[in-house]
Formats: sequence, C-alpha cells, structure tokens
Amino acid sequence: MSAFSPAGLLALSGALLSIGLFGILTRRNFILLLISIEIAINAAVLNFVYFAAFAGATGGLTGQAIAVVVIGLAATEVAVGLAIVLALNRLRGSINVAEAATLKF
Amino acid sequence: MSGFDVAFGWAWLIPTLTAVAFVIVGVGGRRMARLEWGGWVAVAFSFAAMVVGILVAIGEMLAPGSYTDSSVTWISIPGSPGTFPNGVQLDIGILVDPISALMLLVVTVVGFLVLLYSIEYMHHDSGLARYYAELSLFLTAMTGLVLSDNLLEFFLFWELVGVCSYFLIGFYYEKPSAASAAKEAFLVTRVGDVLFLLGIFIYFAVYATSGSAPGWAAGGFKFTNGSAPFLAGAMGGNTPLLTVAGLMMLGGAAGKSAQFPLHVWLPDAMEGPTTVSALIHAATMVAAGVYLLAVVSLFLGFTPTDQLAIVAVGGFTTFFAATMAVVNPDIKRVIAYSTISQLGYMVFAVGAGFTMVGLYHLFTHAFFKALLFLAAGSVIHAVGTQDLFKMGGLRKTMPLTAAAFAIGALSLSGFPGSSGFFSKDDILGSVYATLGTHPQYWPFFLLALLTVFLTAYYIFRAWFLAFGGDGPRDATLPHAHEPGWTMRLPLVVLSALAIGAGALVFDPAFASLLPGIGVPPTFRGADLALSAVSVGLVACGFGLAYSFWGGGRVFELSESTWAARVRALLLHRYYFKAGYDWIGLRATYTVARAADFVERYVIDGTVRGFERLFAGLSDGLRRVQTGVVSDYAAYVVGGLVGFLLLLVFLAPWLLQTVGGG
Amino acid sequence: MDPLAYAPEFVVLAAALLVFLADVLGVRRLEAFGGIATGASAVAFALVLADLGTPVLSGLSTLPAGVLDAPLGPGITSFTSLGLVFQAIFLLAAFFVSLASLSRPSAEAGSAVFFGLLLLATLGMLLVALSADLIFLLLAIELASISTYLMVGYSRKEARHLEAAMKFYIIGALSTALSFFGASLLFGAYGGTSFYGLGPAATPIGYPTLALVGYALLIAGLGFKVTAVPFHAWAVDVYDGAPTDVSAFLAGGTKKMGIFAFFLVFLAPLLILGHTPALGPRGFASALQLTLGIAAVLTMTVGNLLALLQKEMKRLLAYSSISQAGYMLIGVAVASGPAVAGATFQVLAHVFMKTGAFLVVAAVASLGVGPLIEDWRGLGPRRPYLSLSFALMLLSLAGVPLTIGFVSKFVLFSSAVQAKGPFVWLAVAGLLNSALSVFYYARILKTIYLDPPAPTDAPAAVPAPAAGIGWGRGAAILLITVGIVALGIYPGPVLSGIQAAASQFVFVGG
Amino acid sequence: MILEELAFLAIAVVAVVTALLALLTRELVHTIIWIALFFVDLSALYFLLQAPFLGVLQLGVYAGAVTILLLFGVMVTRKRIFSREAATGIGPGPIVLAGLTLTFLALGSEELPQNGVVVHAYDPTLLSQTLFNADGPWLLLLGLVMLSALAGAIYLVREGRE
Repeated sequence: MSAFSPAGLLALSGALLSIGLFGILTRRNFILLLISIEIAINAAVLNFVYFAAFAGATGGLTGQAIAVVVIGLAATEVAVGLAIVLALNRLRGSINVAEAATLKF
Repeated sequence: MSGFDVAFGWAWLIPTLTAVAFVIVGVGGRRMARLEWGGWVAVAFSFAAMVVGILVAIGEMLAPGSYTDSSVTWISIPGSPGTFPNGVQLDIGILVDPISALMLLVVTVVGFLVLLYSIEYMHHDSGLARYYAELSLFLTAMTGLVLSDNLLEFFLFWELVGVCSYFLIGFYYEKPSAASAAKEAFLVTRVGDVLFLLGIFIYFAVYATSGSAPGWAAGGFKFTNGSAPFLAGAMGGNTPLLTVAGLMMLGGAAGKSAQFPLHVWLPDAMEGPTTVSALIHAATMVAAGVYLLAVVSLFLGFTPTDQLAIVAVGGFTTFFAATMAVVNPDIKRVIAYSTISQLGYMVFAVGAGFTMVGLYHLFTHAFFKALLFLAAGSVIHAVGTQDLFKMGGLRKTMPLTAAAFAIGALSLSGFPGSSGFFSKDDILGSVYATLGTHPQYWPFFLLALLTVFLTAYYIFRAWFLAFGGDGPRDATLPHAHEPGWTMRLPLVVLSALAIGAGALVFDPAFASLLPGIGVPPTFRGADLALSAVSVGLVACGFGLAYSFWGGGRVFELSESTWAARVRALLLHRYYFKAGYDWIGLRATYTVARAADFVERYVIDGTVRGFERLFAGLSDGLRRVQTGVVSDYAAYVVGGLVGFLLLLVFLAPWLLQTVGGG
Repeated sequence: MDPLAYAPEFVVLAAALLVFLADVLGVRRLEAFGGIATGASAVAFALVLADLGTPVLSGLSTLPAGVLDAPLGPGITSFTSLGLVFQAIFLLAAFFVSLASLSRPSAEAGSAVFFGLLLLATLGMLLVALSADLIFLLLAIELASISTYLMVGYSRKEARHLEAAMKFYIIGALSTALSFFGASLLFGAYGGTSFYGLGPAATPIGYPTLALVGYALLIAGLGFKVTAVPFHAWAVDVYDGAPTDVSAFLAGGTKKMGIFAFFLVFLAPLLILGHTPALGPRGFASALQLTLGIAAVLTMTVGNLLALLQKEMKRLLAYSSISQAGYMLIGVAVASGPAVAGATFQVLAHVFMKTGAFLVVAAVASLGVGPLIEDWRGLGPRRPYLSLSFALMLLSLAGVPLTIGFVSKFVLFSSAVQAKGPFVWLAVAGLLNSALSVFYYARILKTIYLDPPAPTDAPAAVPAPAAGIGWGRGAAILLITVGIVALGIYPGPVLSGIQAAASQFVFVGG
Repeated sequence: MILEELAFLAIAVVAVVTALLALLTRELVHTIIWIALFFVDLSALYFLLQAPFLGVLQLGVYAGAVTILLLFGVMVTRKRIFSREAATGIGPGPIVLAGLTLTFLALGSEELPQNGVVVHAYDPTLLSQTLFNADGPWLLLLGLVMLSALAGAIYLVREGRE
C-alpha cells in the first residue's frame, strides 16, 4: 500500500507526451520518429497503469488490461514502421523523411 | 367549365413534352445532324406544349382564381418532440394558379415561335442537335419553374434554367468571347443563386420552425397548405431576419433578371445565337427573377425595408440601363439594355406592391421584346453584322422586318394603344398613386418617368440607323432580302401580339389571370394627366431620335472644338422643343459614360476582386501542403493545441458571451 | 453472446485467412483472390442487410432476437441499427473496390496481400461499427489503419507509393498515440472505457477538465481518420500517392469509419449532458458542440478553397473529399436524430460518389491519360459512357438535384436548421461551401466536355480502342452510377431506414 | 511514504532525461541505448505502482523486443553503425509543446485529489482472468492487428522475386 500525488504522475505523462511530440516534429530520421511515437504511447500506458492503480476494485483491472493491450499494439506498430522504413531505404537509400517529399501542393 | 378542368390535370404534360423532345433530339439528333428533323421534332413538341399551355390558361380563365395543386412527397424527415419539433418535407408538385397560367402562356407561345424561327435562322450552323436539345430542355426548365408548388422545387428548375442558359450563351464555344460570356453569366448569376438559396433557408428557418406559417407549410417549403385560397396575401411579418431573407430574394432575382449591380452578364450574353437572346435573355428566363419576386410577395410578403430596396433597385436599373442603350452601336446590345431597363420597371412595380401590374408588364414585354429580337435577328441574318452604323436603308429591301421592328419599337416605347403603353402606364400610374403615402419612392419614380423618354429615343435611334436612309453605310454588306416563311410567320404573330396583347386585359376573363388588376387597367383616377405626360415624353424621344438620326443622318457628338459643337447645336436646335436641348443630351451621354465606367471598372472589378481573393486564398493555403511529413505532424499538434484551447477556454467563454447553449 | 451474431465478421475474416492460405499454398491468380474478396463482401453485405430486417433477406438473419438496439450495457460490443447501416456502407465500399480491382493487371505481384489486407481492413471497419467500448473502438480502428498503411505501400517498387505509405504511417501513428492518451484521460475521469460508462452510467463526472482534455485529444486523434482540418494534410498526399484503387478504398471506406467513431465517442456526452442538466454542466455539451461545429466549418471551407485551384485530378478529389467530411461533421455537431441520419446518408452518398470518382480515375489512367485535369480534355466525346458516369459523380458531389448528393445535403442542412439550438450557421456555411464547390466541379466538366483534346499526342494518348478499362472496373462504375441516380430520384426507403436507425441510435445513446 | 515519493521523483527525472537524450543525441546507436534505459526506467515505475505484471511486460516487450528491433533497423539502414542524425531546425515546436504541457498540467492537476491517493495492488491471476474473459475481445482484436501487420510487413520487406 502506498500513496501518490496524482499531479506528479500527470506531470510526468504530460512531459513524456510532449517529448514524443517534440521528436515527431523536429526529427527527420524515420527511426527517431518511431522512437518518438513510442515515447508518446508510453505516456498513455503510464496513465492507464496509474489510473488503474487508484481506480478501485474492477476498474483497476480494466486499466491494467488496457495497458497490456496497448503495449502489444505499440510493439506491432514499430514492426510495421520498420517494414516501411526498410522498403523505403531499399528504394531511395535514405530514411530522411524530409527528403521523401515529392507529393506536395 | 367542365372540359377545361381536365386541362389542369394536363399541366404536367407541358414540361414533360419538351423534356421528351430534349431526349429524342439529344440522343438521336447527333446521327442526323444534316437532316433538320431534330428541329422539326422540337418545334412539334413545343407546339403541343403551347396548345396545352393555352388550354390550361383558358381553363384558368373559365374558373377564375382557381388553384390546383397536385404533389408527391420526395424527401421527408419526420419530426420528433424535443430536439426536432417540426420535421422537414420536400414535395415535388404542380401548382396551377392564375399567374402560373399566365406565365405558361408567355413561355410556351414565345418558345414555340422562337423554335419555329430557328429552323431557318440556324440553318447554316453546325451542332444543331445540341441547339434544339438545349432549347427544349430550357423550355422544360422554365415551364417547370412556373409550375413549381414550392420554393425549393422552384430553385431546382431555376438552376436548370441557369445551366441551359450557360450552354446556350456558350453555343459558339470555339469563340473565346462566347466562352467568356458564358463563364461570366455563370459566375454572376451564381452569386444571385446563392443569395436565393440562403433566402429560402432563412424563410424556412423563420416560418417552418415556428409552426405558424401562413403561405408556407410547416416543416416544408410549400407555398401553401393547399387549402389556403390563392392570394391569402402576404402576412407581412416584420423581423430583421425576414428583411434579410427578402433582400436575399431580391439578390436572387437581381442575378437572374439582370438588375443592378448583377446586370453585367446580360449584354455579354448576346454572344449566343439571336434566337437564344430572344427566348432566354429577353422574353422568358430573365422574367424568372421578376416572377420570383412576385411569388414571394404574394405568398410570403416583403417587409417595408425590402420593398424600398426593391423599388430602388428596379427604378435605378430602369434608368441606368436605358442610358447605356442610348450610345451603344450594336443592335442586339441596344435591345439587351432595353431588356434590363424594362425588367427594372417590373421589379419597380412589384417592389411598390403592384405585383400584378408588374406581371402584366412582364406579359406584354415578352411579346414585343421577342419581336424586337427576332426582327433584329432577321436583319443580322440578312446583312451579317450587328453594327448599326454599317446598316441603313433596310426598310426598302426588308419591309416586313422593318415594320415588325417598328411595331416592337412603338410598343416598347409605350406608344398609345400598343401593349407596352397599357402596361407601362399602369406601372407609372399605380406607383404615382402611392407616392402620397410613400414619399421615399419619389426619386425612383422620377427616374422611371425619365426613362420613358430615353426608351423612345434609343429604340427609334436604332430603327432609323438600321432601316432609315437610302442604303447601307457600309457598301460591303451583302444585299439584304426578306427571310423565308418560318422566320416571317413568328414576326407576324408577334407583331399582332405586341400590338394587341395589352388590350387583352380589358377582357374580364383574361384579367382574371392577373387577379386584382382591375379593368380597365390604365384609367384609375387622376393619372390621366400622368398618361399625357408619358405620351408627351414618348413623342419627345421619338422627335429627338428623328432629328438626330432620321432620314439617314448620322449625328456625331463632335469632340473637337466648341465651334463644331455650337454648330451642331445650332444645326439641330431648330428641330426640338424648348427644354430638350443639346445640354440635356450631353448630360445623358455623360451619365451613360459614367454608367459604362461603373460597369466596367467598379462592378467588373469587384467580381474580379472576388475571383482573385478566392484564388489567392486557395494559393496561399496550397503552399501549406509542403510534402514534408514533419510539417503535417506540426499541423496535427497545432490543431490539437487549438482545439484544446477552444474546448477548454474559448468555447465556454463564447457561449457565455453570446448566450447560446 | 451467440457467435452466430457475428456471422458477417466471420465471413470476412475467413475470406482473409483463405486468401493468405491460398497465397502460401502457391496460388498466384489475381482472379481467385479478387473473387474471394468480392464474394465475401457481397455475402457479408447480404447478411448485414438481413440483420437489418430487409424483407427479402430476412431469412438469412443470424442475429438473436432482442439483441438489436438493446439498451446499452457495460459490454464491449453492441448491435445498433445505425452500426449495421454503417457496416453495410463499409461492405459496399469494399465490394466496389474489390470488384474494380479484379481489373488490375493479373501478373501483378502481391495481389494476395492486397486483397487480404483489404479484407482485414474491412473487418476492422466492421468491428468499429459494433464497438461499445472506447478501447475496442481504437483497436478496431488500428486494425483498419495498419492494414491500409500496408495497402498503400504494397507495390513496394514505386517510390511514390512508399512515400505515401510513410506519411500515412507517421501521421497515423501520431494519431494513435494521441487517441490512446485521450482515452487514458477519459478512463481516469470516468473510471471506465465503455461508452455505456461514458454515457448514462456516468454519474457526475469526476474530473470534467480531464474529460475535456481527453475529448480534445480524441478530436485530434479521430480527426485524422475523417480528415478534419487541420489533421487533413496527410490525406491529399496519400490519396495522390497511393494506387488509385487504394485511394478509392481510403476515401470511400476508412474515412467513414472515422465518422462512426465520432458518433460513438461524441454523441453520448452530447446527448446525455446536453439534455439532463443533473448529470453535468450544460456548458460541457455546448462547448463540445461548438467546437465540433467549428471543426466542421473549418474542414469544409479549407477543403473547398484548396480544391479551387488544384490542377491534378486525384489531389482535387482528395480536397473535395476533405470538404465532404466537413459536411458530415455537421451531423455530429448538431447531434439530433435527423442530423445523424443526414450525416449517415451523406456517408452513404460519399461512398458512391468518391469511390466511383477514384475508380473512374483509375480507369482513365489505364487508358493512358495523365494525372492532370488538363489531360482529360476532350474525353467526353471519346469516352461517352465513362465521362457520363464521372459527370454524374461530380454533379452529385456538387449536390445537384436528382443525384444522391442532393438528397444527402438537403437532409443534412435542413436538419441543422430545424434542430433545437442555434445551428443555422452550420447550414449557412454548408450552403455557401456547396456553392463554392460548384466552381471546380464545373471546371472539370467543362474540361471534359467542351475543351478540344490536346492536339499534340492525342492519338498516342489513347493507345487502341480495344484497350478497355476492364470488366470488373466497368461493372463497379456502372453499379455506382446507377446507385447515384436511383437513390437520387427515389431515396425513400433507404432514407427512412437510416432515419429510423439514427433515431434509435440517438435514443440508445441518450 | 516519503521513500516512495523520492523514488518516484528519481524515476520521473530519469525518464524525462533519457527520453530527451534519446532524441537529442547525435549518434543513432546512443539513441538506442538511451531509449532502452527509458523503457527499463518506466518498468521500474510500474513496479512502484504495484503493477508487477506490467513491469515485466514492459521489460520483455519494450526493453527487449522493441529495442532490438530498433537496433536492427538502425543497422540495416546505415552503412556505418555510428552515423549522425540529419541536423534539423527545431522551429517553434518546443514552445508550443511547453505551452500545451503547462495548460494541461494546470487544468488537470487542480481538480485531482492533491495528495495521498491510495494505490491498489492487483493479483496478476485476476488480471489474466479479466484479460481472457471480460476483456477478451481486446486481446482477440490485438491478435488480428498483429496478423495484418505480419502479412503486410513480411511482404513489404521481402526481396521481390520479380
């Protein structure tokens, strides 16, 4: 049994989301983008786990179950992202997303 | 009564017949472009439509004021208490009432005559199947519009009319000027259409949601519940929202009926074949705007503010367009401006509350304007130019056309006894009678009165230039000759109608098509003096035209020296009466130039400005689409921040301030 | 729950597995895969219609009695009439696309993957329509999303396609992160993720601001799917860069899933909090409605403005698709039964119009015509039937009467006018935007019918008259065209069916 | 309870720092190391929040599988393992994000209970039961997502025969 101030945890997850978004906005390397997205999703997982912890009897289990599923989903997404990276790299020899900008206006 | 009751049941046949012609000619015509059967099919079907139209009108006369509505529900949304009290219903139906019977008469008769005329006139053109198909479709649209039993159906046909007109103006689409004229007509009338549609929805929001909707079925767009007697009358609510709705309707009508400042497209629309000009841009389509105002004034009513706005637009357009006609060298454009001017009269009358009088003028105008256009078409057909200053002396080679044009001109100018005389004087007299209670109409009334003089002047100027004198000024013109019977017959029929149609209203049976107009129309009380003044003005206009242009003279405003001007002044002073001196004319010219300037730079400029604004917006936004995915992500995050602020701070604040929710 | 109730989903899943299995076993015929996909979507479509109680098919229904439109409980899935209507719409899109895709070059690699992913994406969409739980909804969306990312890039030889897939993936994954973060906040605020829990059972919201922030995040996350401005930028590049059949599926299919997700997520709070003041601050619902309304107006306006000057056909269609999404969002913001019905009908109309338009673009491209609108000059006389279909689709998009597009706009706008509450401005914005959109549709029509064909390589542009567009594509386009006109002239039964479903839905939600 | 507060603080600081370093470092391989540390750090937080099952899952899936996957990606797409991230302009992004975070924090934390929320621990057995019973559809759906990803991804990265 332990107690937490919610503000701190929300601050942490908010900060992690922001860091993730910051990475998505400013990095150009596709793999770094993948990592940024993972950080952002981890912020959501953290929220679920945290809210589960103080939500009471059944809700808590639900929260943890959601966290399990979201972790699995995020891993799947990374795999798909990597597949796209590899295909793109084979074709263009570069994984800089700013260079793949032929479709515009 | 008996037999003609059936006629009401036949009314749906009219648009259907022409629609069938459209399909037959449109589908089958292409393969037989050489043979003219497509044209004859269109003529035959429009003849049938005309017969039904006349029967419907006669039936209406035999049962004065009868009102027959038959409709089916097309789209229906049931209401539910709480969130959605009234429901929505859209019907498609046929409504035969006196004024739609009158309009049917106009549209089908003129339509048939113009199609008949086209057989010879368009003989040498290619793409005839397209021409006859589109013209048939136009007739369908126009008669459908007239028979609509609700405002949204009205709007649908209204749009169809606009589309046909777009294609017909651009008939010679290889010609850049024709293509651009079509585009302009499309753009400008579109503005009116949008206003119209907004107006419909405002009326809908005001009336159909309140549940109390005299003249407008609750939850629907229908003109009446079907049980309300015709002319239950405007119920004249007077809220700001209704005023706005009325102004929107005025905007819609101004777009279609070429009223200031949306009139710019009509003169350019003369790029289409002359027959098209006659049918669409003179006799019927442009009348749709006036008809719209009439319908709205009868079923929904205008607020006093709206009325003043309508009177102002109509009165000003009347004068404005007439000044433009005064100087134009193109025979078709002179007539086009006269159309705008005459439509102004009708709008003026409807705005002042004399709906039936406005429709009366619409009725007479359709015939003499079609006549003028067809006569002009006959001239153009013969000499191959539209430039008045190249023509001359044509009355010798084309006596019938000259006579027809003269009859049209007399009727247009309001020569006593002609149909234009009755209707125009009725407008002036009616409005004059209200000036006591509505002094704010005075300036527009004076403009309308002054226009009588200008009208007589410019139309006879055109006649003298084209038909007067000894021979063509441009020797290279081909030798003119009278056209064949398919062109002559419509001229003769329309001449008869141009003279006689106005007098029809003296017949009480016919007058029942214009309920409440009164018989005889023009002699009401103290306006005999007014009639005298107006006849005097016509005489003066005619005299001035004769003095300048009669007998082959060409009056030129000398720009060079004062001496020349004085000489011209002296030379011609002899002819005209005191008060109409050269300075008056000079003033007219100045006004005409100013009007031209306004049209060319201010209005066109505004239209272009809007075009450029949208193009600029579009282009600016386009640059945002950089192709770099990081930027897109930035938009997502920016949007997220925006919506977050909106939802958490701005929206609650807005709701508190505006007081919604 | 009786597993038979999920018969349509099982049919689609089985078909997907069959396609993959056949691929592994060495079958290399596109016709086989395409046939399975087309057949499965047709069968599932019939089953869904049967569940909806369509008279002719009612014998096929596998839904246990009393399940449809049952009061919302704390479960994870539920069967609503509106959900089934949406399922039918999704299956229609899948059917058209797979039918048309039968005309893809049969030697093409990866056709098994294409059809398999198409079926899995369809399955995801079907499950979205059954969701009664936020997490289930997001996962189902994810199933459809991941399948479509890969569909966009499946040709793997074309840099354009892979670039589109890359953009789609990044923005999609970002949206996933935002959606789940929003869901976690809602979970924190309400203590559950069932829409039932977000709805009637949600006794006073624990932490209203937390919920508001969560909803804002969900607007962003789901806005990506419906291409709401400013979450739309990916769509144009992706529709442009993707193989055209896939664009048809994206515009006609997955985007609609987003609309239904909007219904599920936002209708409950709007209706509950909006009409029962005891359950929460009225301002909450109004703020949400105002925000959604602003999103709707922004979306339609920006989409239309961008389409105005566009020179490429596919990009123009993409922009017009964005503006159409704006019209649909009106239905979410107004949140009355008829408005929801209007939005649903608009969704149905959009499946016909936009799927059809993209399929025509694919067909025309297979004739050797270039990507610019200008390249379509003079197509009207040369390809009268194809051009007529396309013209009808454009007229319908513009909302011209006697087409399905008119009916949907009429229902939508008039319901915005009639609904309780100040929503007339939404209808006015919609009307003005429709008027604006006419200009670019008319421009295309003029190019096709009135402009003379390009003089230089006109003969070369059309290789041989025999080079057809393929019977599958032709059949799909024909069916769509017939649908556009038929439902435009006689919308009656379909419309009233949707209205009944929508009012049920609003009732269940509230 | 001061110990747990302190532990949380330390973990939070490490999480933020490692996440930032992962994105800001110029060597891609260092990025992988930092992000692995980040995942491990979060796993510690889950243990602290009485969710041991998730802590283990986090270690296995993220610190293990995902990290290896990312490392693999870096190795395949780069000629040299130590290569530099393309330098980019940062733009106004961080300011916007800081604003977002502040807003969010200010709004969210005001109405939450300020201190001393009791954290419940859950039996992993119960968790697995709910995962496979009541919340079964989620897992089922996740399986479908994985199927789709598998089929597409394999095809996409396979060297084409043709």
